[in-house]
Amino acid sequence: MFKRIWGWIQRFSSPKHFYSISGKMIPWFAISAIFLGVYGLYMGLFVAPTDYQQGESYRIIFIHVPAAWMSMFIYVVMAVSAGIGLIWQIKLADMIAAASAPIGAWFTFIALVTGSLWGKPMWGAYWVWDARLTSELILLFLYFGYMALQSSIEDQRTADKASGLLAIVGVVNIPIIHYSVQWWNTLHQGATVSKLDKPSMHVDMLIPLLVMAIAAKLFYAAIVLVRARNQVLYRERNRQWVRELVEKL
Amino acid sequence: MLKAFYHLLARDLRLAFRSRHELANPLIFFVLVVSLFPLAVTPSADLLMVMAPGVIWVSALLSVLLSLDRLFKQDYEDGSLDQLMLSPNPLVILVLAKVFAHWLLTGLPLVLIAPLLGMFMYVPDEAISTLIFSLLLGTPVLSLVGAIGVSLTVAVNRGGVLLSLIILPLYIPILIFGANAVDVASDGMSVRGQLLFLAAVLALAISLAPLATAVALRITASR
Amino acid sequence: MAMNKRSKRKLLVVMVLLGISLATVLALTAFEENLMYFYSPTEVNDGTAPTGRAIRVGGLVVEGTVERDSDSLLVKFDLTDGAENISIEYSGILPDLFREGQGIVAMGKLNDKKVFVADEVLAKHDENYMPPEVADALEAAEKK
Amino acid sequence: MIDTESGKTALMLETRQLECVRDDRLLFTDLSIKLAAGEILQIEGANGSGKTSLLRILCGLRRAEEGDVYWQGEKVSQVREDFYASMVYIGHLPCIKGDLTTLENIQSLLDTRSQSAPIEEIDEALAKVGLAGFDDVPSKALSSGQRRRILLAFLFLTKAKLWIMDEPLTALDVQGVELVESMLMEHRETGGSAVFTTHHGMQLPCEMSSVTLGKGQGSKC
Repeated sequence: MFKRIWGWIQRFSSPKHFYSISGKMIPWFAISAIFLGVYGLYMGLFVAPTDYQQGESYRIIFIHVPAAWMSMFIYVVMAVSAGIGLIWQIKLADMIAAASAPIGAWFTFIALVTGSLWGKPMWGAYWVWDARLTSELILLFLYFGYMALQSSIEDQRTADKASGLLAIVGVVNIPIIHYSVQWWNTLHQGATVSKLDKPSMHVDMLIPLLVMAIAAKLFYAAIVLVRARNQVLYRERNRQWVRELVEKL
Repeated sequence: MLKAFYHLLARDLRLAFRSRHELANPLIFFVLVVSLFPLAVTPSADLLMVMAPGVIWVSALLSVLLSLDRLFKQDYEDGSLDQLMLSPNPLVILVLAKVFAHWLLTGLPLVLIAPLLGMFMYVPDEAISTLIFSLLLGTPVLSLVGAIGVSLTVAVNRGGVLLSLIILPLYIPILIFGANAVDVASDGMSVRGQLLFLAAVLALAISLAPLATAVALRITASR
Repeated sequence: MAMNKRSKRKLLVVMVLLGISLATVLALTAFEENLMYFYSPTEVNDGTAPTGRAIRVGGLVVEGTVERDSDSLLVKFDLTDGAENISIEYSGILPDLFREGQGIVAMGKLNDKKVFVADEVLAKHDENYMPPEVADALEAAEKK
Repeated sequence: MIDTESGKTALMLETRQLECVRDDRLLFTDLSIKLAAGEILQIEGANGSGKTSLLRILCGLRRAEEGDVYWQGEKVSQVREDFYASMVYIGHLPCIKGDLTTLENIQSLLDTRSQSAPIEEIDEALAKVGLAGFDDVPSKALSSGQRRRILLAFLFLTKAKLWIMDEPLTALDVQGVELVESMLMEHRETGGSAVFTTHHGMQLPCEMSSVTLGKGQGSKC
């Protein structure tokens, strides 16, 4: 039984099989991401009611919050697949991890930029050492560290394993960092009561937010598959099946 | 196992004392950086007192970071690291020995000289003991976590900047709690919480960082 | 070499687990400490709370003590934990949920006259949903 | 497979379908080697054909892309501790600390293996490799050939059954080469086995198996 599952996993994770399967999946993810994204943005920017305190400027949360969620989600995905790659020697997992990092970094960057744009009307300054913004900034540094290590080791397998270990160490550290920053922040200026801390959010605002969050996840799925496919082609460029594929073009 | 720990520790200490001039470098760096601040900002006691915990802690952090190279670089370059990995003893124990030696040679001197720098920066007398304790609990973590980073980057040419890039974000909790403990102690308040937290991180780092370092070394050796 | 490979590995695993549990115990003890510098009015009056340092106090707003300055945003009110009262001064816009009898947490500093000068006031929904720190403070005061 | 009676034909090291890839390049695949007690194996091949990688895989420093290495019939990863106690690897790096004396270098190398040797024995070994009287000289004062000789003394003192050596003749003079050859012969006589690489072409007055790596294929001659 176990052997059969293991065999199945290995077959699915073989680069060739992944290449053909993912090629069929990408359009679905991409189309639904675009559809949901447009719908969510329209609902969020034009239909959702104006906030009673922050007026129109709160609408940035429809981008900021999904981006912030994604930044953490992708880091965890990265660490988990790096762990799978490290323990079970599945190359595909390493490729997914490597393909995820820049996407995660971009989401983190977007969360930071929109967060500080939101900060201007809310706090009167673009940058405030708010606990969330600070955590995001450190998360961005963690992504940079991963990518720097990945690109500075020549041998691809070694690079995957080394940066994978770093991602895992980072994931152990994230709760500690998060707690430290939060605690440091409450000590210095008091927790900022942001809209989302309250359990209730008006349903007309909540739905577009959730739609945007799902759209972001689908977008990530599409992009990570595209990037991982590129990795597969590049890394397997000396294999027979890739050569045949190229000749067909 | 204990024997292997002791032998490696003794070897590293002996090696360090054979090249004593290098031994003092991190310490001098630490003192130098701290004394740059009064020159750069202003030597007014009020301002320095506010900045002192942060300045001393950041300098300690950078000083440890610069000395991390010493941990595995030489052993990597002359092949001794391969021999360590082919030892019948658990690599984790050997890593612990090397990290402990590193701390004795860099962290401990920083702890010992810190009171002097505290005086330079007008840290109130009642906070000096907190400064020592926080460094005593925090600097071993810097060595332990740093070891992971060095073992990942030891094979990379010019890995110095890369090392800081991957290690500094992981140092942030220690910096926050260490500096804050000194800050709070200057106001004459209890810092039990901060010190306990630093001790917790130390316990966690001692248990997990050598494991991660051992894995990292195996990855690096697989060249 | 007295130990074989398996017992060595077991010993290492046990040590790691011990280390992690020690870390957990230490961290939990640390959280019990007053890391947030949160004090109750009783602690303010008996001198446990320091002056001139950013701290937090929590309790209920005493009925009928809220005075609003007519030409500025200055508000004065008393805070109680059921046993002792302290006075609080705050200059700024109070949260919508701020009412008399309401549970609040205030950030700020104690001045020399034992008046708490708040930089920020956070209100909680009602007494039944107090933040745990307020509830603990109230409970501790009742026991005295 | 394992003939325990004579000991001489007992299988020591074995690889099954080994494959090695470095920097996206396939160095060798389907490489199966068998090494019995008292057997000496020479790995041949051009620069970059994967000789060093193969040795590092054999001693467990590097992971093979495919296949496994077996020590006395069991996977090395299962019996790591036994394997490391009976194997010694000498890479092309010196492993010598310039700040330590010859004696200290040997002792710290032995310590790493959880071994120790009485001073007389170490002196004897040093005499054997032509370093008598150098025991308290800091190694940085020695020539690179002399440093290689420290390693040879260490090799001798480990009493390991299996020697894995990467270019053992590097930096050695004619006498040094002869020394290595005589050490190998002696080692073989006592039932030890060895794997080594060299492009100097060593001539041992005994049977020697060899494996040639190259063109992406390893083939046993």
